[in-house]
Amino acid sequence: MSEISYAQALNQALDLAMAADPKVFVIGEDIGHHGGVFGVTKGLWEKYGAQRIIDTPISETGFLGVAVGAASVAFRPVAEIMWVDFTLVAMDQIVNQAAKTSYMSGGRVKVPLVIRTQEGAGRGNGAQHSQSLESMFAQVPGLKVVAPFDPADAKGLLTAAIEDDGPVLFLEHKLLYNRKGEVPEGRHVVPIGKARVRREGSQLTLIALSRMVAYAEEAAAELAKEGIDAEVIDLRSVVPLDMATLEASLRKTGRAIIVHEAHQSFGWGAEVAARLMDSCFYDLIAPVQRVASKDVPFPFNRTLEAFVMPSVAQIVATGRSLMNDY
Amino acid sequence: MSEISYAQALNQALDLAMAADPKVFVIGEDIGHHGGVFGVTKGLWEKYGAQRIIDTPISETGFLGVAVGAASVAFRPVAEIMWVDFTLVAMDQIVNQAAKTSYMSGGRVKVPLVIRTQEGAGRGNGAQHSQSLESMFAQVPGLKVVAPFDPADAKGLLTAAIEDDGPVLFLEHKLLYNRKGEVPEGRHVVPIGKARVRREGSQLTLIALSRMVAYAEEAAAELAKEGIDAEVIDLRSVVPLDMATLEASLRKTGRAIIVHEAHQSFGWGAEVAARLMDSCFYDLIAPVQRVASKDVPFPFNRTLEAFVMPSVAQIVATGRSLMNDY
Amino acid sequence: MSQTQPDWRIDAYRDMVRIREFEETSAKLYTQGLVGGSLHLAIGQEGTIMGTVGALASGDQITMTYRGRGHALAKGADPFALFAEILGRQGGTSRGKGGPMHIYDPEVGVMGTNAIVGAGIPIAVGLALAAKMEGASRVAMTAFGDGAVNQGAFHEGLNLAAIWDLPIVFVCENNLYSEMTPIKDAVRNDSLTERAQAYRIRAVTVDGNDVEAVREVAEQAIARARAGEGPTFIECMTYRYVGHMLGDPETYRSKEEVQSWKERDPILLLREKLLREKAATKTQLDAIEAAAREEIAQAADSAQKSPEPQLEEALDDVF
Amino acid sequence: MSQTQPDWRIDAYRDMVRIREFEETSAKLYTQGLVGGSLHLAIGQEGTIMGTVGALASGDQITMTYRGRGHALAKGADPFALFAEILGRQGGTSRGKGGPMHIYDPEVGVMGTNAIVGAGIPIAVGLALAAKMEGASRVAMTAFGDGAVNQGAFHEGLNLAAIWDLPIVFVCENNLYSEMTPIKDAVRNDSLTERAQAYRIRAVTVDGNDVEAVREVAEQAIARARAGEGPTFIECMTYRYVGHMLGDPETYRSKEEVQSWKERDPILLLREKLLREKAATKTQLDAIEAAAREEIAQAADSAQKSPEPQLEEALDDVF
Ligand SMILES: Cc1ncc(C[n+]2csc(CCOP(=O)(O)OP(=O)(O)O)c2C)c(N)n1
Ligand SMILES: Cc1ncc(C[n+]2csc(CCOP(=O)(O)OP(=O)(O)O)c2C)c(N)n1
Ligand SMILES: [Mg+2]
Ligand SMILES: [Mg+2]
Repeated sequence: MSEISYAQALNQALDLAMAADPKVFVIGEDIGHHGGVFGVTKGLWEKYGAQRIIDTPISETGFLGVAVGAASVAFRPVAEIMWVDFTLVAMDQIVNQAAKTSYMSGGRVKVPLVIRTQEGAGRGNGAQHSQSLESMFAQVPGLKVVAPFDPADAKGLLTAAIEDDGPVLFLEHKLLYNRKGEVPEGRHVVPIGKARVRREGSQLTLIALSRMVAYAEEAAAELAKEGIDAEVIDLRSVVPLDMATLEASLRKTGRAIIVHEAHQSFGWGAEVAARLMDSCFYDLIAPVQRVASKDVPFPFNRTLEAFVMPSVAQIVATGRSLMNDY
Repeated sequence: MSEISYAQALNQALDLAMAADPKVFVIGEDIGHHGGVFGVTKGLWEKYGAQRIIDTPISETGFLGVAVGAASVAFRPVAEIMWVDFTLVAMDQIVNQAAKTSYMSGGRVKVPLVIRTQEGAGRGNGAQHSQSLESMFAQVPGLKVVAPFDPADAKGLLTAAIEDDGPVLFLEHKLLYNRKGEVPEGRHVVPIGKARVRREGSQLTLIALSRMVAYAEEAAAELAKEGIDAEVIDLRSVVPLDMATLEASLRKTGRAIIVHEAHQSFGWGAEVAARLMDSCFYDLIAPVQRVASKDVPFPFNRTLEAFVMPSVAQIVATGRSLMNDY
Repeated sequence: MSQTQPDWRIDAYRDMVRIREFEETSAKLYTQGLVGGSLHLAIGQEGTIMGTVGALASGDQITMTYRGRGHALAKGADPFALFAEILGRQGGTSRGKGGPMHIYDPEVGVMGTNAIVGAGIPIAVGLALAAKMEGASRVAMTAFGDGAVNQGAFHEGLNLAAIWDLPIVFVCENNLYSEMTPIKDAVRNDSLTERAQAYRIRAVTVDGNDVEAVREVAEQAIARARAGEGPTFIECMTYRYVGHMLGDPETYRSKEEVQSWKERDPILLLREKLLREKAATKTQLDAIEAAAREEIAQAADSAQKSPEPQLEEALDDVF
Repeated sequence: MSQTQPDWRIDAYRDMVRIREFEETSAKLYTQGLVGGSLHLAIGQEGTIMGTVGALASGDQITMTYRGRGHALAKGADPFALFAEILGRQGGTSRGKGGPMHIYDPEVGVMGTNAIVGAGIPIAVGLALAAKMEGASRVAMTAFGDGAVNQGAFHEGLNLAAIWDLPIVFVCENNLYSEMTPIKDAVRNDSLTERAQAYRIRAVTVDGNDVEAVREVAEQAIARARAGEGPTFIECMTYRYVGHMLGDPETYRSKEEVQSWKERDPILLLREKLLREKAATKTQLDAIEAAAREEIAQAADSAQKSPEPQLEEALDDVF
């Protein structure tokens, strides 16, 4: 174990995977000499060369297609889309190609591809650089979707994603890259599709993803001061959804709040809520609540942006009302 | 009123809108001389000429961008994307441009654009030509999303969409084009964001969209034979969601099944279920159920395809179980 | 001119006949309602297919379009498995789950037809990158229509192949129409080679119905790719006799135009040439045709008798 | 050579200075933490901006990139509203909701900067189509970088403009880098005009730091567009002195390279020429500079003092 940043943890995962398997390569914009705009690929170009750390022109459809092709003949490309907002210029290669090839070929062609990108608001980047699109990808059969919060999970999930035989959307968060944490040295795998209980509690379950886990933890600490005992679960993977862990918690607490940065309406929180209603109908003391971004594009002005995003105060207020009103 | 097909109803809406407003034009592939691969634009090229019925090369990003540009200077383009599956090559223009321009410009540039396309499975078209993607678009603030089932609504909603000052995703269904119905002559407007109760019932609410409304109606007829009195609601618009109509029904029935062709997980049914749980928590006799496509790409084989899609039998069985098990 | 031997032409003749038979039989099955969705036939384009795909080695790999069962046959796919696929049977190339627009047969290098115009192009560039990274001598080829050159994926794919000097051959099957749109409405170019030259990719136009001419340029392109000399773009001028898909009313072109192309039918042209040059006798060619017909008929027959997949199979192969 | 009069050069000089001042002041505000997100400056590229956008009439319309506040100024936007926007204030061009990457000012023809590379190109083609459909004489212009030419939207947009003969000018600001990637790693071309010629679009390369040279080709292109003679592509060779965005460590280029471009600074070049040709005196130009500085400083100051939007404003303008 050593204390390193989220970005360094990702870098370690890439480095170890590349050292272990010559079929792993990284492809994207400004990832080589420059080391990636968020520094995740730093030093890899020097170590593995331009043949395996491949800088591309601004051609997301082109290089994702290239990655799909190489993956279909047993390479394990890790493609970096600089901002998740740019996946929208390459959705066909993600949704119609990468995600469907295994099925359309009757399982004869696998696409072990990782698409790394970063999402999230909170930096004043405006409407085209602040989205959280995990709910869009989650709808697509054939894609796995993960979004780590803590550095150890970042390393472990990226390793699992690279070793997975199908396409994985790997969503980092622009405001987590500098977050530090204890990270196991050497190869470290965290299985895709497993949520993690970060704080145990008996009265209220907070389910969060990516940077919102920090908000949930803060809210839990606040609620504790008011005598409300909240459990905090880091979902980690949106697909597959670890319903067993969520249900176990709900059976205990009877109340849940889902927290995500994706827009509230039609976001993944709705799916979790609908499933929990179904499986824990008689356990629910109150309707499952969601605290998520308001249904508007992200405004540039920082005050407005914060107003549109979920807040710790909102989680706390929602938790309080779940305890008092039901 | 006259009995015409869904395709003819759409054609009338386009024709009347073009006759009434010189700013309306239609743009897409094979829509001119050929009249569109599903025949919706038939006769319009002859009537309005190649200047207003604009055939394009296979360049969805290009011509949607063109439509956004023209819309931003007060034209009212109706862009046809031949199959909804192809929106994926042009998602940036839909999600980052059309949907966000009004907001990003502080309301100074409006984009009165209609994107017409068709979705749905059931014709053996395979994984890349059978998707229902309305839940993806529903997540995007700034887009309205409608999907008419009956011919009169097709005409009325398309008219409303063209007259709307923002971008509207208008989703037709490939297996509804030949469906006939009574359609008002002359200008006919159905407001966006209003569901329609097609059959009143007291015990169970069936909420469906597009072609699945027919399935819900068949299921309701079946259930009636078993003495179960189901209400059938055609949602018509996914965004904005007409929760008032749905809630009124739920308060009465206490039970609901949502039926959609989009994949079940992370589909719009989850949003409806989550909202109903929240607003009708104490009215719910049973958890809101979903009957939707299984979470796999659409297989080509027709038997498998039918197995993956929702079925009348499934709706009936789910209804029965809601009545008996809760 | 060509250094190729007569024997390959006999083989090409056989395969062109096989492809035509396959397509015509498919049309019959479709008309009988046995094939779901839409069916896009390559009848008339066999010279282009055999001239290009026929010039590849068995380890080489291809991607192509919804109009691509012929390419798969040319690359060595089993006609039974292809028929089984378009009939949605368990023995199909994709176990009946892909259908006519989604043909994969990785063992013979068929890495996918594609129902999204242009999408197979960057994927093939990825196959070529993989070959180069492995230091393998194999080559990638991707076939697409004249309409595909207007799609972003074409543009991005060609530029990447160019800057990375990849072992790939781009085959543009210019049949003068994209669906119902004539090429003159879609591009300003006299020749689509202009589009490839924009990336500094070597480009040539060839009579796509003259299989020998196509084969010659394809062999050069493949040899160069194999030698590490980068990509080539080949525009093959050809024509489809049938509509864009079965059921197309074909109001966008005249019967005379179709007829004039049929007079330059690639199979006919090769047959006449083989006879004229005495490279084969009429008896020989007739025997080849009969055998091809027989093979295809039997494959279609067996496929029709073969089992459908089990329902549970709908749920596997997702990831 | 040029038939233009000295007066426009004086105006251009003034506007180039205004743009530079605006950008440098923006950098200061950003460094003070007053601007959110990232900031991409056009310092060094003023010759290209004024040569192209400066040649437009007031009714003409433009789209451009995240590096586009200078273009907006050149088109007539108010520096106060631009500062207010990058500071997120209510008086901003988008009421503080757009930010530096999303500048719209429809009254002066600024139809949007764009944070997605290439996306503004087909949108501008749509502006041109609208002009043509209205029978209006206005022209569209779209400015983008050398990196944008590799994006699908570029390709699709240019082809549509070509086949429809639209009144548009494509301005490629070739500053030799896309973010940290040198152009030689992104394309094989010696000149990006090759890319435009692929669609049969008239194309020319010009010294982007020589505002007179740029203006001359831009005027011709605009005149042709206005006369219904279709699109033109102009490649302007220029350079940004600052990193891709503020904070860019700039390890991809040498100090010498930057210095060599500064010696050909567009403002300096024009100043020297005006003095050499005695089209203006040093006193005149100094006065212009002082006035520009004063104007920009005041605009920035007022903007900083102006109010933020109300919270509820976050919820309007969605549709
Ligand atoms: C992105 C996309 N847009 C539109 C279509 C619908 N479509 C299918 S085939 C076709 C025409 C293709 O023409 P071309 O590339 O010339 O190939 P051909 O069919 O002539 O072989 C079109 C428009 C599609 N499949 N994908
Ligand atoms: C589709 C897309 N991909 C990547 C980016 C990230 N990005 C922003 S600017 C830029 C470089 C653009 O270079 P160029 O077109 O030369 O314009 P310049 O910045 O030099 O003016 C990149 C890669 C983006 N904004 N959009
Ligand atoms: Mg064609
Ligand atoms: Mg540049």
